[in-house]
Amino acid sequence: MESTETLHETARAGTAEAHTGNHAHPRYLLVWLWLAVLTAAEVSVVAFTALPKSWVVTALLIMAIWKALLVALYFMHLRFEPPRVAVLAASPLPLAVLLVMVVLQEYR
Amino acid sequence: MEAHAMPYYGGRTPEKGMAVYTQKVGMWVFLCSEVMFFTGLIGSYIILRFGASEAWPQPGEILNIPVTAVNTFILICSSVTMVKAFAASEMGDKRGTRLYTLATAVIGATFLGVQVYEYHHLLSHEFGPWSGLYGSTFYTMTGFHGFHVFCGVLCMTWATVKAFRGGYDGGNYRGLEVLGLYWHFVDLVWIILFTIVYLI
Amino acid sequence: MATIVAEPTGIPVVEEQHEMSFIRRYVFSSDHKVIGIQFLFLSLFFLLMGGLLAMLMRWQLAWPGRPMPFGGLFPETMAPDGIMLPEFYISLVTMHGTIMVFFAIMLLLVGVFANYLIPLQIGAPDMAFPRLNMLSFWTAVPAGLIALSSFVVEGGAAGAGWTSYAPLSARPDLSGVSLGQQMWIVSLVLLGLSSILGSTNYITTVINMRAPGMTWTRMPLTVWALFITAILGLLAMPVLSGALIMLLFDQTIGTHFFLPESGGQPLLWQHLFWFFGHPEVYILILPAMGFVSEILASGSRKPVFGYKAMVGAIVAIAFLGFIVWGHHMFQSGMNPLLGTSFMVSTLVIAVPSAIKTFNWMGTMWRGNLHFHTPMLFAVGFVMLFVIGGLSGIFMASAPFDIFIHDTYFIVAHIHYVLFGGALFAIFAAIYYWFPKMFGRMMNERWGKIHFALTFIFFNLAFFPMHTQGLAGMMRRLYDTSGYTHTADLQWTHLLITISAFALFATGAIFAINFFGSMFRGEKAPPNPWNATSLEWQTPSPPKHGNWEQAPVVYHGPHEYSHPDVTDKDWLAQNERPDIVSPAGH
Amino acid sequence: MNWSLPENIATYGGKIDAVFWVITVVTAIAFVLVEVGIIWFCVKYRRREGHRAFYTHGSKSLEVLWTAVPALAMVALGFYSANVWAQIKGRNSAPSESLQISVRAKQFEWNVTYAGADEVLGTSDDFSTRNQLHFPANRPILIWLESEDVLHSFFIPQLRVKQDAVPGMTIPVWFEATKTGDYQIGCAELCGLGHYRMRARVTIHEPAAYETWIGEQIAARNGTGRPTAVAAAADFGEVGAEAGGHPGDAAGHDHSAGGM
Repeated sequence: MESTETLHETARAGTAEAHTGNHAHPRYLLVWLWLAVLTAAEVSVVAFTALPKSWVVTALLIMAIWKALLVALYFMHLRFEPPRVAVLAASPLPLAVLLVMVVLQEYR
Repeated sequence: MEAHAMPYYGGRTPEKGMAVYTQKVGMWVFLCSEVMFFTGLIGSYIILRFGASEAWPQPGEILNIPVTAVNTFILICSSVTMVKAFAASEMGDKRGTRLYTLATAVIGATFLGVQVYEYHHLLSHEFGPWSGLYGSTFYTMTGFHGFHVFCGVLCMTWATVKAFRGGYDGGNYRGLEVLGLYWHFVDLVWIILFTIVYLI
Repeated sequence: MATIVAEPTGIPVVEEQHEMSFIRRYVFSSDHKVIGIQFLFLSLFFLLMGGLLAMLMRWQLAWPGRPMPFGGLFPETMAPDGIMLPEFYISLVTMHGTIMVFFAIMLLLVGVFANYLIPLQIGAPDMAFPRLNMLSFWTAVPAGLIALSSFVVEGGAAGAGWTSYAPLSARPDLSGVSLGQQMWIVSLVLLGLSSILGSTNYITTVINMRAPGMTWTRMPLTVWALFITAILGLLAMPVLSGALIMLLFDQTIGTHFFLPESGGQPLLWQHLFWFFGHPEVYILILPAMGFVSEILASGSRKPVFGYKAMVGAIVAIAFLGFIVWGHHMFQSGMNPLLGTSFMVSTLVIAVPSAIKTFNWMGTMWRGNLHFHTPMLFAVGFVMLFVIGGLSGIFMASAPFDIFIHDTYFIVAHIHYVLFGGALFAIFAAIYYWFPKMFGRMMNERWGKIHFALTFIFFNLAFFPMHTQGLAGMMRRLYDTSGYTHTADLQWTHLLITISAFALFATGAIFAINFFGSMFRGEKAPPNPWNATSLEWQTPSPPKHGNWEQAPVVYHGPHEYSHPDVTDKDWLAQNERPDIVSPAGH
Repeated sequence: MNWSLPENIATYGGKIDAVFWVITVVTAIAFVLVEVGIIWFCVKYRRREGHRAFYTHGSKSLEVLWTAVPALAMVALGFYSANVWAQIKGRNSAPSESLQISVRAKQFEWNVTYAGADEVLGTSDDFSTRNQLHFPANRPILIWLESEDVLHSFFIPQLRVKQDAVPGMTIPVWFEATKTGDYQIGCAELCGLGHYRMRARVTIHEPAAYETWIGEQIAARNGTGRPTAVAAAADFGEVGAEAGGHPGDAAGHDHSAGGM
């Protein structure tokens, strides 16, 4: 079994990028700091501001997407992958949005 | 059969595949499926909430936001240690690999611990999955996220043992990178869940 | 299979075979070919089970209230004195659908042939993740066993239809089934897991494991179909899993997702189910289309007519498959405006289906048609799929669907697509790839008899259901005789039941041929059909690791009767790099 | 013996049946084209020794043709159907002067509530019947469809009407009958073990006869104090006549319905 694996390994090596050090590691601690600050900002928007609900929701959604993007782009290093990986990663999102938006039409 | 001098796949040009190694492609494909799984759960939450006839509880009315905010921070920290473990392995830093892998497993388990505490607290205050749509959706979504973290912690425990045995030394970083993709994905889902379940 | 004996080839692929125990080689094997054959036995078993359930239903419909033959074997809770109870009938309806859709057709199309064919046809030594593949099979086995064993638990098997519409499926107090319904849910969650693992594997394999020269436009249509099917499964199955879990929680821990009493939405179940369910329908037909395209080309000795249009049609059907789910819900109380948009997107699907049908005809046009058994079944597929496809247009039109929704017209349609379509293609594929799998040919004469009888009895059994449906006969009725408007149609039930019994009996011819040929069949050459794709350029059956040397691909997938090849009428994908094939890029 | 759709007694039934016939013609053309073509090819191009197949990878113009023609046909059919759909099931398609009746389905019976003399639902003169629906011909009827427990589906084949009843929703269903007579409501959505016997009698009266029937019901209700529902039940089905009934459904298997 292992030998088949090894064989695949060589196969993969052939297809893989030039390997180690294909991208400089970004400053993960900076990303971490951003995530922490955004989380704090989210909680503060809910706890300490008296903005209208719709504004709060919009702000929260923007910050959530921002955080999600930080994780996807840096921690999951989509920024440093070939674009087709990002396409693969994003491919189910239109379906997800479609499902929710269509079913929400039931309430119209 | 053609007797060709070509080794397996050796002559392949990258543009025919994903141009990344197979385990990573596999994990991304699997994560696509996970996106749809959480779409089912989160989507149902959004739909049920829009159609709810009774008023939805205000943020903080039932759930404890400060505790969960801290827990969110804990999970974010575990993502950083995860990515640090991968970076350490890739750069050949043996000590860093072991330390960060262990830290990720421990911090992940801490997150689960806080969640168990939260469940216990809520259940003792008569807020369970039977408590209307709010309870139904809350427990199902956070429960299945917790289940994913649990699976991740199991994998990380296994990875920690492997790391301490030198399994990720010598530039053998792929296992950690692929596991990391899963781990960060679960973190990403929590970021969404925290916002829409606890804050909105 | 029995000949996977390692010869010293100098390639590490087969090195460890000597030490592999029987269990590692045949039971917990990670070889995609063994797993494919394991799936074949498993799914044929479930095909038999699903068929048996159908026979019981047909008995009741033809002779309502008459004791069944061997009826005494059933316990009091199913059929006292051999007379079927309504609750048992509904369990039969439910489990016939569930087993056929999930455990027979889907496993036959995807479990068997995706596993067996993808690595062979793209020139890979195995799947990308062989052990994950094994896990996928060994998740499907308990899933099926749980589904079957639910018949014997208290309350019987699930009784809310294969669609398990809430709230009936979520309320044991109303359906009378609690444990059976939960086992149904658990079974499908497990099968979904198996399917997701499998799909991940197939997709990754096709993306990253193709042999040198195997570009996207040189992939056989079977691989294309299975690849797109895997994408459908990957993205649709998890939605079902999520919905199933919510349904399970509604039953067991008191949540309210689909129960209206506390604000739950019964229609949400239908949306989630059909968001999965319609892609699922295409999971059940796209691979069949792939097999048929390939077998028609091989049988007609011609390249597939309009290869790129065929690929485009597969992709289009898959894409559209995700945006048409609402056509199952026209009469469900869904917003009628949604009905309009779903109707338009549904009708558009007729276009890629028409492209495929006409291209199949184009493939046969001016060919040199060899009517071996696989070819007969493939032609039969096209003839019957056309009927199933055209009858689909009736229910795609929302206003006429008002009348035929939930009537036997729907039953006729689904059987023309899933039996006349998918199962005919499966038979074609089994006859076609059997020599590769087992190294022996299936008997041709019995194959042709099997085809002729299946074709005749299939049409006799299912065509009259169109008439029943147009007369307004509702489906899933234990006894249809209480309705005045269809009271004079009882004889059609009789005709259908007798034909269905004959159809089921015809299966015995196949079974005997299948198992007999496995041991006694004529030895198969590596390429009995003179076919072009890579799996035929390796011994029958192929060795562990498939290739001694990596195949290098120079031609398109279906290069038959190429004018530059004069000594034979086919050009294998990996031979004669000196010849340029126009479509092969 | 009916080989096609049952008798149509609905004002909009003709439109639905027209859709059926249009689709039948379109699909019949495609059906004959394909099946005859395949059989012809099978005979004409069957294997002959020494013969070689014509080598081609397709034809652009042919493929464009058989993409465009079905596409046009389907778009046309889509617009045509959408128009009929909106007239029958559109949100505001029910005529405003409709007679309103409430139908509440439950396992395994149809409970009908009539508005009484004032023709307004929800007032004190409302009365209910079980498993029987009465309404006048030549007047639009608007049914408010509800369900108590699980999904059911309200189906009257001759009226070309079918609509699921969903617990938690009140769904409007309208139709107008063109003639009087006795028909049946069937349940078309699997609703449990008694699904097959969830039927009700439909009686379509002349408008005047309907008024009389309403009057009788109100009188019966006020005069004798005998609840109409019970009267109705005795009238139809409820007496578990067991003429050759099946085991397991001794309760309420209405064979009287079969004899109508």
